[in-house]
Amino acid sequence: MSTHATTFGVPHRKMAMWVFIGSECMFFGSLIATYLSYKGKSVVGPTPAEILNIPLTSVSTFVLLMSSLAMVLALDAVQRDDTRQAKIWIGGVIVLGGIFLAGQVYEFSHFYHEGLTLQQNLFGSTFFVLTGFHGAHVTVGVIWMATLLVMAFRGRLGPERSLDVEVAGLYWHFVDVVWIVIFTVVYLIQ
Amino acid sequence: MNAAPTDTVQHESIYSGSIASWLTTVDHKRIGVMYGATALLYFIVGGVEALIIRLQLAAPEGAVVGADAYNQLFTMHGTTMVFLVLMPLAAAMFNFLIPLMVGARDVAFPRLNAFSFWTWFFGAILLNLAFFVNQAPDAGWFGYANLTSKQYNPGLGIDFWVLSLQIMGIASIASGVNFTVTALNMRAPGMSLMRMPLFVWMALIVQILMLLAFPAITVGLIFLLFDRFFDTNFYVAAAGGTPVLWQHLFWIFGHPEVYILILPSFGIVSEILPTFSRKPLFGAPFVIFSGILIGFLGFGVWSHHMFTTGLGPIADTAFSLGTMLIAIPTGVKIFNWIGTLWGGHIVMRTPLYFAVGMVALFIVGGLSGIMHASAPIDLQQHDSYFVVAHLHYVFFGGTVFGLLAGVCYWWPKVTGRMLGEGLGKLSFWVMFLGMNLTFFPMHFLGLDGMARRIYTYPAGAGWEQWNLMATVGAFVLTLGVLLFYVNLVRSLRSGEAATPDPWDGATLEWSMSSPPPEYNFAVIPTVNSARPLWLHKYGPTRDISTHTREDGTPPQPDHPVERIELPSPSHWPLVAAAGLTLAGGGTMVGLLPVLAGVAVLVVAVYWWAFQPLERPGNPIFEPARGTE
Amino acid sequence: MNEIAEHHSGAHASRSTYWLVALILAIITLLEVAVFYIPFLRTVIAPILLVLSATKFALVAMFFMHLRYDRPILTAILSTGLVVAAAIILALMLLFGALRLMAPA
Amino acid sequence: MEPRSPQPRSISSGRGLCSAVALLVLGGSLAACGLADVPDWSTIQPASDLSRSIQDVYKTVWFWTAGIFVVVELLLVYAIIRYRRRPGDSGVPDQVHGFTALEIAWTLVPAAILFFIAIPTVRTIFEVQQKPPADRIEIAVIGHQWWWEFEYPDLGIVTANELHLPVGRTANLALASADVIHSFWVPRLGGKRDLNPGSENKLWFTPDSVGVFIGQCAELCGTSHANMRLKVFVETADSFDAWVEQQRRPAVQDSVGLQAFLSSGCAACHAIAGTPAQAKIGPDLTKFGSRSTIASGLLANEPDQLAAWLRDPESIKPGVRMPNLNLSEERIASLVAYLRSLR
Ligand code: HEA
Ligand code: HEA
Ligand code: HEC
Ligand code: CUA
Ligand SMILES: [Cu+2]
Repeated sequence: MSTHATTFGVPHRKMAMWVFIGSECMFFGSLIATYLSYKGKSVVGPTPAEILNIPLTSVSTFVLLMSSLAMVLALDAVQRDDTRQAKIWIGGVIVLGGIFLAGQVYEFSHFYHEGLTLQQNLFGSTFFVLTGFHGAHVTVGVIWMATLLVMAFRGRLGPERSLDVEVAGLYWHFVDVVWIVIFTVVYLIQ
Repeated sequence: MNAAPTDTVQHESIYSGSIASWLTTVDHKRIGVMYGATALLYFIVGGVEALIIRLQLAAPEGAVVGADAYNQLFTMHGTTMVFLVLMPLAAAMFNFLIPLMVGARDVAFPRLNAFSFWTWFFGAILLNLAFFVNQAPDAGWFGYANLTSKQYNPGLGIDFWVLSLQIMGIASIASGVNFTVTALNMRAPGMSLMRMPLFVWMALIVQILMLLAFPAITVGLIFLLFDRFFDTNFYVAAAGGTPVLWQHLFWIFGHPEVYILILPSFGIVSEILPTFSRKPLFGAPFVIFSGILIGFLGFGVWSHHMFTTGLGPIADTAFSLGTMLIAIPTGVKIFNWIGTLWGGHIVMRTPLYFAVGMVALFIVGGLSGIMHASAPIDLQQHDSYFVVAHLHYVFFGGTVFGLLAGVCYWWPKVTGRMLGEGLGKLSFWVMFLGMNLTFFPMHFLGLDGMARRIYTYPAGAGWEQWNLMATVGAFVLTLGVLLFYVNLVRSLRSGEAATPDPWDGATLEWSMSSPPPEYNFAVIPTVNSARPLWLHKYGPTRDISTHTREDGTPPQPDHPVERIELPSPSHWPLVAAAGLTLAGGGTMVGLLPVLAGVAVLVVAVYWWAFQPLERPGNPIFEPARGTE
Repeated sequence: MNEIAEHHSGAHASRSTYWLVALILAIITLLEVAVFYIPFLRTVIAPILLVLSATKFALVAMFFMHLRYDRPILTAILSTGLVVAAAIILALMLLFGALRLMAPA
Repeated sequence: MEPRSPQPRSISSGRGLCSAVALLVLGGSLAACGLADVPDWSTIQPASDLSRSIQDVYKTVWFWTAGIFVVVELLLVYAIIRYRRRPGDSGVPDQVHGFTALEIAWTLVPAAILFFIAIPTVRTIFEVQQKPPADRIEIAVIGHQWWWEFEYPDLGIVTANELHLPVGRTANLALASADVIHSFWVPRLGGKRDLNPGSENKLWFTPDSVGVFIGQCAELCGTSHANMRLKVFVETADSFDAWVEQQRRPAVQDSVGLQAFLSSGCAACHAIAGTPAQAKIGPDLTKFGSRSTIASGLLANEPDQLAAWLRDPESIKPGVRMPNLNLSEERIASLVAYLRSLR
């Protein structure tokens, strides 16, 4: 229906994604609020300062930022009907998103071996649930991108489909933006 | 009413068709009807639960049910009434009316709409399944941690509660997105925001509140699930956490939720009073902005449910004052409604009775709310029957009366039949009497120190007569509800046929046949007034001498004037909802059903995503051929 | 707002802008990490980092998510969510941090 | 902040207030029969400075809201009756759209009223949560599913379900929970305050009349939440001192009874000072014989009722954490005798 006339001149699906993002702000907001409210209240270690790996996370933060660049370039390519470039950049998003996720898997298992589990203390509970739900969002994003990539290879991702890519992109950027916040309040401000 | 078309075209009923056509429908009107019908059924369920509660409390040392059963009853009663009756009944009206009122052929995402309905529907069933394994949730409708922890509540009851709320929450978010976009982005040409009907305005605010409030409870429920399933520490005091966190997360949701429940009624009343007073809503922009303000302030007052928690004087002060502020915009609404009636020529029909009853009763609940808002007073009133009185005045007196007013008002539009006037008014008076008889004595019970959620009380505390009165009242109230239902059934069987515009309405839904054709609008109207139909019927000043008929939105032609293509039915929303519920509910059983549910969900979502909205064989309406 | 606009894929930034924004984002990230490691900034680290990350947030939203070039309604929608979420975070932190400070004596 | 006045004030105001509400809506006769006899639990017959402060605010707010109620409902009813369409009238009324001056008025007037409600509210919030006066007794209250533990740390007394307080002296309660959230509420002595696991809450008040006051746990805490009651005995200084004296005197131990107690498994949960029984799961029974009720107010402390309790606690208090130990009748008899001798 989004090809029909709309009141604000914004396609329904795009507006819907923005509305959904508005709602997601509260979802992550509640998670972050809990993390911060419980900060320093664990009765046993490990504490964030003991365990968080800033260099590693800085790299994955950088990777996720660059995936956002790949995302806009992919959209740009689709709008210009440049399928080759579209494939490259969508592929890029998937690869970068994958690296981020791999970093998270590494981080989680490392923490696990250091004795920080979901059950260990409040820090573990709040940290894993917050970053875990973010990771789940990234995973959904990667699957979504993979779907777009398959469509691209089947030649079904022309400019007429650019809205599909744009909406997926909004989602992807939002997930990136959430990480910007998490990186700051969880990792850097200890 | 001279301009209203008198001949009703008999379309093939939009409701006829096989069961399969209902399961796969994406028509917002049919989905609305399904929401409404299910909600009215659950009203009986929640009502019967209440009646058992009242029987148990009729006399001291009641022996109708035991302690555990009683705790289950009020928990299910509260949860049912809030999530299975009031929210879906409002959703029914959003579904049916928003597209009609803004001049659209459907909602923005018809299949997502079906998905919302089925997700809610299955979530509601999941909740009630708990009765069948004899482990209904029993920690109250706001399920305070840590009574809900595995340690203190090892059974499945809380799991049913958490999972079904989580699932219904997804439905609410999905429909919140859908209707926000519909109301914002699908308005007919010329319908600026300030020309948007009041009901749609309040509905829009409700959607935004849902979108912002539900995530908080979602997160709270996730923590609870993790605590129960994975032994995390979110609400565990021994680990440094606190159960008070749940109270915050719940009420950050819970307080906006009560405005989610009242604003639809505010919208309905704001439509009905002008129609029956035959003059525009007094101070419409103020009514709109006060609605926005109520919604916005509603996010800043949650801790007024926690004055006894021990947050300290500064927090108590902030939340007391914030709560009191809400009286101002609410008062603005009440006064504008009275202003609307003032100087009108009030037509005394059933919808007006319910609407005025809503205003009268809501004031009582609002004022007792103001008493709660004063933290010191609330130290006495909290968790006493005074609160039970408050909440039923705003829920029953406010929300239910408002929604029933809406049911009476739009019933002819939905069904094509009129309700019985005599029976309607009788049911109103019986309900009005029963309602006050049931809930007013609860104020005294609260003042006399009766705590809520107690299944038994000793003789000699001076509570006997008030409790007995409340129980008698509950049966009077039931009689009233029963009469209301009888009226509905009689109307369906043998009601007088409704004209397109039985009440001389002002908004677009009255411009088309009753019930509306599948495609709603034969021509998408152009709107240049907040009251397009009145403008058309009576001219801008409504002064018969200067009557200029041709302005405004004329009634819809009987047949499409252009080719209208509607979305095809699809069973994927239903399948996706089933998969989601299986995956969620399955967590109580084991990994296998969860994986199966996820698989079904994923398959359904992909089919759905790649299935075009309009496929060969979809409903198509051609000009000048009609639909017979 | 009353006029019906056709699907508006709109003008948006050129590719060079995207690269430039990405570069700025990378530099800010670098700065953030640097701030983290510079000892004498310890006391003011929180406000600095918050400003930096807000800048990043805004850049992504404005350029990558095209808010700068799109209809204001979309910015309004995002802002509503952000403002309420930020207020809730702040309030909860106050309530929890204050649980000890403001508790009745 | 002014100190709260300890003088008792007229009780009739509360009754009058409540009758007035009733009069308004239900008529005088109902009110009369409803309020005839509610001495023990009433929130509006204050017996402490705390409940008086609360009631003062309540009175203010009540009068404002009652006034608003009357005015607004009258306007509404008047409009409905006055402006209903008369038979044969098919005209249309003036199409009035609004009137900004009115809008401003009915924004400002409620705001002004709220101001008058807010002032006493805020004052009282701070007043009732300020530091308690120095002359006070400290009491630790611990909520259990479903009974109350009271400890007087300075006096070395531990008891259950029945609290003794001297009149005119401030009782400073430290509230904590052993399991789930409970809420301490003795309506005539003041508002409620939750007992949260993991953090301590405070509540203080100064009883100003001698009497027995009944309370009830006010937060849903599981199966027998309804059965979690308590009693407060506010006594003259002399009789309170006598009670303290009596509590601190060790009970004479009847060794046969003690043996029955120890061998029945009771010591797994209960403590009796001066004996090997030292468990803290159930109520401290050291001075059980001096209590007037059993199991947080459900039974009178009489031999037959105590026997019934020991025979099957679950039948008396659903969900109770004390098991049915399948005691023989002789065993019960000797336990009853022994427990009642603990005074
Ligand atoms: C439809 C739902 C609904 C609505 C609209 C409201 C509206 C209000 N509520 Fe209510 N509330 C509930 C549903 C609702 N509530 C429920 C379900 C609970 C219990 C939950 C539970 O514990 O189970 C509850 C509990 C509750 C509490 C906690 C009590 C406790 O547990 O201790 C408080 C405390 O402040 C409160 C306050 C208010 C206030 C101030 C309003 C205001 O919005 C009311 C404003 C309206 C008016 C004031 C009347 C009209 C105004 C005028 C005529 C103008 C002039 C008026 C003045 C100047 C005062 N409510
Ligand atoms: C929308 C909200 C809503 C509605 C409409 C109602 C309606 C009613 N409620 Fe309830 N109630 C709540 C929301 C609501 N309630 C909530 C949120 C709680 C708090 C729960 C908690 O503490 O967790 C609560 C708690 C609550 C209590 C307190 C329990 C306690 O604390 O111990 C009581 C006690 O009397 C009660 C009574 C009633 C009664 C008599 C009705 C009546 O209005 C019901 C009227 C009857 C019907 C609608 C039935 C109609 C039936 C038929 C037509 C069929 C007839 C058939 C047969 C008789 C077989 N409710
Ligand atoms: C498993 C633990 C347990 C055992 C064993 C146990 N009790 Fe109890 N008892 C409790 C608890 C818990 C309560 C509080 C019940 C309540 O009021 O909810 C209680 C209450 C009582 C009371 C009432 C106390 C009061 O002040 O109201 C008496 C008397 C009592 N127990 C006696 C006994 C005797 C005698 C035995 C042994 C034959 C016994 N109990 C064995 C746990 C136990
Ligand atoms: Cu303890 Cu309720
Ligand atoms: Cu509230």
